[in-house]
Amino acid sequence: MQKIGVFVCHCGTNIAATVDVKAVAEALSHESGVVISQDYQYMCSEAGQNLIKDAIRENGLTGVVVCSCSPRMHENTFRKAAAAAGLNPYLVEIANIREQCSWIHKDIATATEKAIILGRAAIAKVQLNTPLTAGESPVAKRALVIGGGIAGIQTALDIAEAGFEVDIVEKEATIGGKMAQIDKTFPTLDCAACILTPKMVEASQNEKITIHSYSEVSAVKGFIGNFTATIKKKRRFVDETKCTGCGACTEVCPMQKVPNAFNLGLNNRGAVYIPFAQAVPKVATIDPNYCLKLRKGDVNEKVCGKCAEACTAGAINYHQQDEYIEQKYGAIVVATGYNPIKLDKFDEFAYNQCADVVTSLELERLMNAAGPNGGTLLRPSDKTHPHKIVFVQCVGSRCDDSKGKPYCSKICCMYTAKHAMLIREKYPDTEVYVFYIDVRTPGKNFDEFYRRAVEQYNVHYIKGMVGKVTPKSDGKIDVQASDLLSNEQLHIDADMVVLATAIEPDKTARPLATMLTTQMDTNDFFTEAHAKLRPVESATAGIFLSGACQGPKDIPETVAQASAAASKAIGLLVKDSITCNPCVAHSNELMCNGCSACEKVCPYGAITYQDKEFRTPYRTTVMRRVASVNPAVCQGCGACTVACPSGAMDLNGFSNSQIMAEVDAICK
Amino acid sequence: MQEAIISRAKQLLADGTVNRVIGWKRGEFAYDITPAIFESPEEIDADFVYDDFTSANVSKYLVKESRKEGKILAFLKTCDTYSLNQLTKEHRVDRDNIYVVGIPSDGKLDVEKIKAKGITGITGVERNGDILTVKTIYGDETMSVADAMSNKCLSCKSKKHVTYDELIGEDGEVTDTNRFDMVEKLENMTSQERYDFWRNELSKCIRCNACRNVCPACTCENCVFNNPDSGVENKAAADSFEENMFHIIRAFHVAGRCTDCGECSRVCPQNIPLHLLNRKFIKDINSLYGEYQAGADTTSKAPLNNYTFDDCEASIVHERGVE
Amino acid sequence: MQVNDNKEFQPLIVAFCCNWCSYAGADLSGTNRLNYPTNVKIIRVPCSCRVNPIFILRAFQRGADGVILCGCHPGDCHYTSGNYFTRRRMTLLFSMLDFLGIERDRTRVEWVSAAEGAKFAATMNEFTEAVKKLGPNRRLEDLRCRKQ
Amino acid sequence: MLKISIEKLNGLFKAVAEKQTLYIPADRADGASEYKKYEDGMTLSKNLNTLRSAKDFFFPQTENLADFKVEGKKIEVIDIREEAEDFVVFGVRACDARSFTILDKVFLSEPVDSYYKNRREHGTIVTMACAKPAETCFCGTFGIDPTEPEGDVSCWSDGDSIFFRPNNEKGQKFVDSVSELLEDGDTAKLDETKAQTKEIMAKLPLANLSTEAFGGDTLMEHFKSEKWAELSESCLGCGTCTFVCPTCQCYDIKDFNTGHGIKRFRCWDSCMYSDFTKMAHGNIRNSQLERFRQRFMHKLVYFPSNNNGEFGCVGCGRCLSKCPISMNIVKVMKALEVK
Repeated sequence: MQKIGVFVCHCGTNIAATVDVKAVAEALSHESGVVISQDYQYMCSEAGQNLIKDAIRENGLTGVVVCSCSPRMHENTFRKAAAAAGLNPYLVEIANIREQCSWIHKDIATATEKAIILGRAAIAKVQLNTPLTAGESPVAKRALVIGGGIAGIQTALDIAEAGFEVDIVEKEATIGGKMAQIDKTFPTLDCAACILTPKMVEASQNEKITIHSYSEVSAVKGFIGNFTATIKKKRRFVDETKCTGCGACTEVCPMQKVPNAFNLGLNNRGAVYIPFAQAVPKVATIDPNYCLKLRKGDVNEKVCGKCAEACTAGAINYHQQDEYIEQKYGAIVVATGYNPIKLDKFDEFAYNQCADVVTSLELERLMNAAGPNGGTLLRPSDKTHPHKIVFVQCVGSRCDDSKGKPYCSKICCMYTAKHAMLIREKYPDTEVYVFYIDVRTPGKNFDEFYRRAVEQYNVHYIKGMVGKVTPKSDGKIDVQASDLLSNEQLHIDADMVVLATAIEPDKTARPLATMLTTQMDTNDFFTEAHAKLRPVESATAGIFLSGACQGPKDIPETVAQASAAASKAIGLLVKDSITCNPCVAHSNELMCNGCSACEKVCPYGAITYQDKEFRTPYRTTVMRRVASVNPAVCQGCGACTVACPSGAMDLNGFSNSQIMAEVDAICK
Repeated sequence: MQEAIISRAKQLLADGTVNRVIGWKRGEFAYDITPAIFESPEEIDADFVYDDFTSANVSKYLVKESRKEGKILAFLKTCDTYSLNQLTKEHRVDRDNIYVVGIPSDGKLDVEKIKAKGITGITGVERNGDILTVKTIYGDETMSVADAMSNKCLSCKSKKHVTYDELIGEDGEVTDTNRFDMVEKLENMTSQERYDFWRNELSKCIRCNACRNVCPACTCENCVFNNPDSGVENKAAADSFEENMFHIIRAFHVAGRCTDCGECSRVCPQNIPLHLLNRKFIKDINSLYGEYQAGADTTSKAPLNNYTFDDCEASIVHERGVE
Repeated sequence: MQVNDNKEFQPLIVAFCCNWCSYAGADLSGTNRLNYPTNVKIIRVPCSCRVNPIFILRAFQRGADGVILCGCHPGDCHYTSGNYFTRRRMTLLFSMLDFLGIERDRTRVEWVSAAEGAKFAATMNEFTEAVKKLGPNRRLEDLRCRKQ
Repeated sequence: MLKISIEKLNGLFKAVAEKQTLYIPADRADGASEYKKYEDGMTLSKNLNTLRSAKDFFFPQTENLADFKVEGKKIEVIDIREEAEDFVVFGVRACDARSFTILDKVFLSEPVDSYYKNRREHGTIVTMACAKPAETCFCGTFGIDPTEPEGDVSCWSDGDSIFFRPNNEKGQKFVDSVSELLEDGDTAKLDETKAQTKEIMAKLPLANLSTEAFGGDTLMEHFKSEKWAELSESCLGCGTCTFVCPTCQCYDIKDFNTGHGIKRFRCWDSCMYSDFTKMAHGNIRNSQLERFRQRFMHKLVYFPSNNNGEFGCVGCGRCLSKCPISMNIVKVMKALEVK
């Protein structure tokens, strides 16, 4: 006889506000097999778990149903609690009445009714649960870090420091990411390159770290502890092992009209290039879209070839092909970073019409000593010194329409204060205006920094939005704005306009998320397993999040999260094995036809056949071919269970009868 | 033909190639022929028959027979060889224990079709070219052979034997038939018309399991519909749903495996055109995933155990045909 | 009873969701407070390929008016290939149901990733509306299970 | 004898159908005939017999026996039995008419099957003599005269008219209810028809089939016969013979959980099925040979041995034409009678 305990969680008001939890507990207490049905404020709390443990011990429960948040959240918590009280952890089922009920419904009556039905389905299922014992699976002692910005570099360094192999996959020709493009960092105004490049070098020199630059992750298979990633090393037409990074090729390249991506197109470079002087790896790359020879299509034709002639190391290889590397990993850290959004939809700022309207990141390059103007701030249009600069905040951030992003990009207030301050410091004759909605400066020494800009450097902060930016024929730019405090319409004749452009996750993040089966929010930021308690893990086991791919962050926050992600990954890698999922397929030999249908659909090769002797009535025997499943290899997808016409194949934890019992309970 | 088959059977028994023969045994009337196993030349001489009514597909018996001691000789018509191939592919028969002699068939007659003409008291049948003379206790009746031809033979898909150890007679070619005409006709009906058509047909079902038990693809050790633990055990259709359930799932379980031998419709005591369900799957598979003939070989991957990255989405069902 | 008669028809929708993508997608629509009707009841399966046609028919038998199957996008299956098998199986099954005259809009397959909370909610809203239009399932129901 | 001209038969059907449900053999699109509820415009099939027998009206393939209402942990039994409505089955042949003698022995002896009894009491069987028997007919083997059918009312056709003779009170009531449509008629032509039919009967291929070798006292001899192996080896184990048989009466009782209650129903079972007689300890008949033997032994040996020599077969010939592999009781009898 089944003795089932039902535990309904209020989750504070998360559930209780829309679901009458007492009514749910009451209704479920009448279900057949249920001997105890209780509700509690927070089932996942220690007191809540103790409630379950005590009920198991006192009532000799044979099954537990917790009506609470998603099983993806606390299934493990409750399984552990059950195990602690001596009940097999797989005799616990969760009815998801939060994410899939209270949070999506508003009407208490219908939400309560639905919660009761979901509870019934879980009770129906748990009646058919069987005790399962988990096996173990080994952990590959190697981590993959996707993205080679400051987040990826820091994570890789920390993991390597702990003694594990790490591979960094970076899609650009060099690691360094956005931080390498930044001039100075707030609030200390130290030079970004001076603190970043030593870390880049450290990464390249660390024996445990392998850097795959100009590469992409093209496929990921497997599961925690046992991922297999395919890394596509894009052909750069330069043999990395031979190239010394001398730069001779870049000087002889006759095709010098390639927009310099590192400088955001503010100047040009050659078709063969090294992104910047401190690039890691310091290896040249040929851009086949511009290279005179590669553009031809047939590399054997006698065209150009000057770089190959100039290269004394013989590193230029026009015949190079993409290379694919397959590698096993125990953990994966995503550090794909961010990009400023495209401003095509913001015509009012004339970004596309006027060269002197620039983004903040472009301004970083314009002011950088290694930038296009050697560190002298000049207007991109006529290379003259700007005397009046207008900064526009929240361009595309905090947007309530589809043009921009609904969120605050977080870093703009601070870097604009930095820019304003740096300009006023270096060019005291230049007037600086900043138009803002709010100035947000939470952070250590942040508000002090902003106040310095206003008070010490006399930057004109004006609360109000810029309505229109119009380039004028005299080269000036008319900035039309409103001052909300004095309620005046303003026209400023500016020489330059700087747009604090919203940032968004890198475009490669979404395909990567689907490859990794990780969650993303509507803005394509990766979703953490728990917003407060598991901020650096994804909900998919073994995948960790580092840096701005999870949300807008400044450098210190990014580095903090990078190290946190590293420590989580290390925590996984130090284990020799992890407990595997006991919810695997099994074949009932008495019903098996030996037809091989299951084997054909098994993605893991977990099914084998053997001829086995079976007793038949009247003391006779018969040899039959039957399937058997290797539980260590099976991952429990269940493809075989449907391919099997006789129903000999079934899946632990999700058996035919369990799923049908759920169907029945829901349709009751 | 019968003589040639009998003499070859006796030779193969005599030279020890096989120790028994599976074929057909004559009955009380001209048409009630039973598949049978013959172990001696005397039995063969006495009862072996191969004529216009020997339409039963004997390949399914080989599931059991090929596991017995000694080799068995099986005379297989073209359609039967597809069934055997499919069984071989699914490891349901031990092909090495079977000696297959492919025999030709120019179409079998269906006594039900003769009876449907109102002809009764049948004592004998003579086929002269296109004309069939039916002898009855009420006198002779004539009809065209085509009208008496078994439905499964009217839409014969192939005259080519796909597996055999030797052939009697000439081998033919895969034929281009109109076997999907009726499926197409149904597809072109409205949803309500299709529903009415099938309700009318399937409501006749008496759940006798003849279709399943004769089907060479239905060889499960334990059918889900017999297994109380499967949750879908279904001994009788207590509701129209159960009629649908049985036939949908049965057709689904043999989808991509059904060779279209037509036995299900032949044996249905209620004359339900069950083969149309299987043909619907075959037609869909052919048009969505490329031409596929189950049983044509023993190595290809069954369409439902296979996929391509750019398979159509299930929504294709919504996009085509009439509503 | 009178009240019931005037009430709008509320279909029962059973949604099979794969654990890795679609169930997470459903969770996400909850996390983001994206509404969809209470008509939809989700059953968690490890992979869309775990869903046996029998389960779908059974849901209809027991009183479901619509059944939707959600899985990872093709190419993104947690188990690499599960949803490809699902796609073929369900295409053929739905085609057969259509062939038998069962309304096409009662069944659906939708690929919803863990990141597509909004798509999940939108899909469920749309599907519920489509089934609502069809009215109660009568062609594939078991009269014995009809609620009095 | 009372008669009605064939042209007026539909008028009679109409009159009957106005008062109670009337089932008559009607043609289907596929040429076969089956009993259908009479509706205006329907005509009587000319086929010899219906695909399924009249047994279905008294012992339907599935039948609800009781309901259980389940509420939480409480179960309540609901007796769903109610008085059946009156109905008439018209055109039952002599063989099928005899099947009720057999079925009554099973269902009306103690303990009485109240479901069957209820329908028997409310159903009137109107039989119709055969004029053109088929090659598969062998009712004569079991002492049935197709020209003298039993039933509550017996009918004959002489080609022009249908003659009616009530055989009991229920039959009389039926004839009385349509008496204004009937007239007295001369049976001279009818007697001639009967004689012709009898002549044909003697010429049927199975006319000489005899039950002599069977009956209760042959039990062990037949049970141990070596011929069962050969006879049963082609049997598919389907239930066709059982389900078209007018005398097979085995059933299974099952519970169906509707989600809001339990329906206990019975449905026909077949001794040819592999799970027939499956019990907690297993199955007592594990091979198709045993199952096959059971079916024929029951009809030819066990039943007569328990029922004063009455055989469990009426020779309707349905299994002869419907068995997918054409194995049937005639072949079994012929094989077993050879010593």
